[in-house]
Amino acid sequence: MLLGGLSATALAPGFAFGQATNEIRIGAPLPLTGPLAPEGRKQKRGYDLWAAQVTKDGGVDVGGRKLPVRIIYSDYQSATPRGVQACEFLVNQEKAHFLFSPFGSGAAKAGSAIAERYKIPMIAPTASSVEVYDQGFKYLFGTFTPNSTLTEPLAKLVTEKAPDVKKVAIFSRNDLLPLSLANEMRKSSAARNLSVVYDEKFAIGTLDFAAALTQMRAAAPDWVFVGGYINDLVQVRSQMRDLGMKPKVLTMIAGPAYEEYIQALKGAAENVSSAAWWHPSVRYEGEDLFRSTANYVEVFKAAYNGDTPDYAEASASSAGAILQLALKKAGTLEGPAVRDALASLNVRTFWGPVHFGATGQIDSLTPPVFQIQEGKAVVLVPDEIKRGEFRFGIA
Amino acid sequence: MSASLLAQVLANGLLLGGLYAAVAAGFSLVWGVLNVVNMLHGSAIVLGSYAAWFASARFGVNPFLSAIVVGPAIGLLGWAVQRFVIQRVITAPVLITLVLTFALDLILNNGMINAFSADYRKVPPVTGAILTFGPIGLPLDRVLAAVAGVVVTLAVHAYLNNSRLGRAIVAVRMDRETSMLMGVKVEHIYAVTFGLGLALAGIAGCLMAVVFPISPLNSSGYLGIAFVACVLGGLGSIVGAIVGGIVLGVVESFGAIFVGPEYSVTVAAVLLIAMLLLRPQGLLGRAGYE
Amino acid sequence: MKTLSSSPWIGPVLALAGGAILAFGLPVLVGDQAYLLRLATQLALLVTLAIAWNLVGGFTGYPSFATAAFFGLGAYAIAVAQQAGWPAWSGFLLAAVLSALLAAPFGFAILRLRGHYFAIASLMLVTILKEVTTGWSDLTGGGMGINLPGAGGNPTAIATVALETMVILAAAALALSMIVAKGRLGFGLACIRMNETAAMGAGIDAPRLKTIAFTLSAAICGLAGATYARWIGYIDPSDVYDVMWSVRPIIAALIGGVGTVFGPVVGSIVYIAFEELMWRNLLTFGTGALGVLIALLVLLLPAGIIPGILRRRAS
Amino acid sequence: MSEAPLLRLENLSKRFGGLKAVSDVSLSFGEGEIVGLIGSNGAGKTTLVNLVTGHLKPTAGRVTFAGRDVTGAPPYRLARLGLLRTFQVVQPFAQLPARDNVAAAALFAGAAGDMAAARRAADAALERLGIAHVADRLPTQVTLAERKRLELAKSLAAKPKMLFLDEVNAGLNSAEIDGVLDMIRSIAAEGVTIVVIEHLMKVVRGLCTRLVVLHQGALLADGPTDAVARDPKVVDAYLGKRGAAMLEAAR
Repeated sequence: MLLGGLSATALAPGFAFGQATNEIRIGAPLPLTGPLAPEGRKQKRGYDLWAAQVTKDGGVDVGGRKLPVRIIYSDYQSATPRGVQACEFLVNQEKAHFLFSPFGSGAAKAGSAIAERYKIPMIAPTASSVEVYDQGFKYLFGTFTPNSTLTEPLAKLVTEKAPDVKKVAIFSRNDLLPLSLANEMRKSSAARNLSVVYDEKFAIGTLDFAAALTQMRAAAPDWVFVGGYINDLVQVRSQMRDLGMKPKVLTMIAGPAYEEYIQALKGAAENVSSAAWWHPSVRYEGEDLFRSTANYVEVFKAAYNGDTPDYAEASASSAGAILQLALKKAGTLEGPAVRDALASLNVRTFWGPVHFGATGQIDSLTPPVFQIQEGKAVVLVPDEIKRGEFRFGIA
Repeated sequence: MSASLLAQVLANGLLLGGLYAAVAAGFSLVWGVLNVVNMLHGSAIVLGSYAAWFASARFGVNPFLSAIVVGPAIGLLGWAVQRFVIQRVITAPVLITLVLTFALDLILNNGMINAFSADYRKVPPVTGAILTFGPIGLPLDRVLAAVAGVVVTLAVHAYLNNSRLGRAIVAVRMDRETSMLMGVKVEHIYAVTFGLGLALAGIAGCLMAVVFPISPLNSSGYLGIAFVACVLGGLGSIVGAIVGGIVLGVVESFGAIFVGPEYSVTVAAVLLIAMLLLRPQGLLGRAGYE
Repeated sequence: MKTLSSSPWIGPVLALAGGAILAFGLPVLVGDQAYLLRLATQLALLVTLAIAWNLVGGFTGYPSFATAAFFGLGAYAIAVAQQAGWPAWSGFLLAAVLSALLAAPFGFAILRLRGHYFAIASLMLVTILKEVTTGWSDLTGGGMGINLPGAGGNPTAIATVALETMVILAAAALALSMIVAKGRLGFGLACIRMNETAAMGAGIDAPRLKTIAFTLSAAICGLAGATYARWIGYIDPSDVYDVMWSVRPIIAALIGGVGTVFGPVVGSIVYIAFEELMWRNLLTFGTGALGVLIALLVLLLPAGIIPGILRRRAS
Repeated sequence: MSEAPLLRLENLSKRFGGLKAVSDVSLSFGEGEIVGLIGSNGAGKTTLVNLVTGHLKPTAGRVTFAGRDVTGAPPYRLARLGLLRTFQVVQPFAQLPARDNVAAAALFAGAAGDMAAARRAADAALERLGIAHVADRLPTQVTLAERKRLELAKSLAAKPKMLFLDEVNAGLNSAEIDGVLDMIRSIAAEGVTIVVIEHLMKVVRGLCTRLVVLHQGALLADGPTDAVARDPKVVDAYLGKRGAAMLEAAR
């Protein structure tokens, strides 16, 4: 009875079995509902854009054949276990050739075990923690550099431009990425003899920050560093303004990279500094289907009523573009061959130069540091794509 | 810890409490009269917030004004939900109505995630001004929202005590059987009360939109606030919701300072359990528990 | 109650034997269908939790939402124990004992509350444990989550062991539930559910019996959490203290029939099948569809499937 | 009154907020007595019973039962000691057949060793109260008179030393009342102390050898039925002229 009920539902879509390799099937588990829904939907836009572009180009070149792409989505409802289940479902039942990982470091890490087991190359577009790549897995590749590559250039920039910044406040959401960022920030501060005068975490789902910020204000920090997601950061920023807090430097990750952040805060977003793995104002030329960052931004805007892509959307598109380059190189859909092609990839793309290190995490990217100036994100670091000078003080 | 810091934290807490009162009032009313824990309440607040955002983005109407339309509209929805859905199981055990409203919440919340694509939205500041009293700074928007929250709640309280329909609602809350004997149509009263409860949720949603970013994910947080404020103030008591909301706001604010911001919900949860065990009738109000 | 005079041990022994056959037979049968293994493990997990919930929510009539609290506690107990180098069995023991130790005093305190008040108080325990676990990062890793040692091992072996453990746990829970239902404890709990005042008047030590049921239930949930943690290999507070761990068993029990011995089993099967179906076919409305199912169920079949069938047959 | 009363109340009081529902009541009950507890509505009768049987905790005072201090003890402990009560509104286990309703009391308060023994004890109690024929029916499927007897059977199965019967005759017709009274007498004859809380003068007069009168929460009178019924204080405060006449007539 137990088995019967199960196999009836589990085997229903098993008809995919018989299909020959006349299309490229990519499994993409995404958090389309639940707390991570905003992120999941961003990713979907990035994947869809790549798939649409491939269709326009007539398919992906694999060993001289042009194959169409099919992305099979599965909503894992923002629950990591379900994300793992979705990975297994997509490989085992939907016969996906490749996987785009679930969102974030935790879920990517959990899902990568499935990819490893079935020898399915998996590209993680949103996993930055080194622990994800330290597992000794061979089939996992990530497009984000480690979190320290965000905080270090920032700390370097701030201490160089403003040697009088001495007191740092660190405030982060009690969640994987923000905690890791706060950790890196602590290290970067210690390395430069900055004193951390306030160091607190806030619970996931916190609505009001007035009390914590009041206490932070009493510690009079020169530099306030806040780690969280866009909703947290918008609220923290507006409440800082309400409380009249004006630190010399205000850094927030990872919200200001999103257009919605600037839209929501208007003037209050001015001079907020941040760092991200990519920014639409970077300028790269590439061999991928999007050819350049500028072109990518144009294509994106045309597809999504003028919206500007952010790093999360671009990373999702880049996962597709990178896979496409590897497929061309491998000339086959066989997992191990494509895996080797990915591992030895050394190309330039709209996302930036792409080369994966020994662990599978990208090591060729320099994340830009930027600041909101006159309602626009202006890149300050690295020098090659620098568009402005650091400004101090906030509104 | 300086006096000005404590004064600021107290002021923050009071303002937060005014908003919490609005969040809790409708929930408390429904619980008290229908004996239904309305799990839909949080999502109804978010729906109100989205409506306020829409009014602001599309027509440039600020949330204080749009609340006048949004409240009754969501109230009408609530009336229909009670009349045609919940009423069918109103006499069933507690677990059944709890699970039913939970299911309705899943539907509404998932629907909102799809309809509004789950992005965070923010209504632009209405005044954006900041009032300063010595070392204490109070954002005017927040003050207005908190005051509006308390005023709306008091208005409902006055309505319940002074109108014919309101007194019928109170009568049903006190003693359902006797009211039935006296010719009150309980089914009708239930639907009106649920509608009133959701109308309050809609208005609370508009007020929250003035202060907080809008997202379907806020709904469980709002529901938690309603739970705690309602138990603190005493079940079914509108004035109790104000007292409970304000106490919760103040306790949360000081909790963030003395216990740490990552434990703000724990502080509220411990407070709630302690209240249930030690003073189930609420800080004021009659004994509510069976 | 009718079969009480016949041996009360037949049912439980059959349940355990059936569980053992399923536990070791399933991997052989569907060993190459990893996804089926996974679904079967999930089903066994839900069955276990639903049976555990039924002891309190069904037999005793107290609508508890604390399942997720003990599930999460059990998961963290074994994770922390294994990180400290304890052997697996002691991790399981710790999970059960910690859950029981927390449940006994907490249950004793809040089981004085009735109806919604009890439901809310029990729900708050989930919130509290989640935040404490998140905050106590030295021990638990906080929001960063925690890895179980050995998680990187052979996935097939892990999946097989997880299924075996989970099915045996489910069978043991079922056996326990049968013993309780037919015994003095279950009789007392039934009286409490029907009329607590009269039960006390008839000499039933209601506070003690309720606390025993709550504690037993918690220990099972703790064990389920521990098994789950070893299966998944990586846990974080928002995953294991997710309120859905409290809600899904309730829905499963409601589907099958609250307060019946086999209701949670039948309900879990229906629930998992439905959830899987919705999840596959409705990309972004899976949760909402679940809401529709629950609403329809509550409106049309409020007593659940088993009592519904029994009633139809009787009339 | 025997030198070692079965139940002794000493200065028992209960306040609800500002209201004194029971104030400073001291009473003793001996073995095998049948006592009537009377008083107007709100005199504190039910509150007093609730205090003694553990459903309420006294604000002050002491309760001793069978030589033990049981002040504030929970109902299930008192039931196991043999102190039981029936409720004004009958309180059955609605989804259990009559036999199991009674068996619960036999199992948990009457010290029946197992379920089978409890069911045997239940059948005996039902038989004794003349309702053996309802053993397999649900409490909702029997008449009010049978339900009242079912309540008595539950108490009996618990092997009581003392029974408080709260308006056990309310709603019954004259013939039914007579049957119940016979049963109460036969239970008392076995040495069980019985306290009846009653409005019906016929019952009080025909059954009780002693009357206790409460007025506004305080003890107004306590003594042999005849003497108390003629006590001018009682006549003034409770019975009124008409009541006194009825009591006389019922003689």
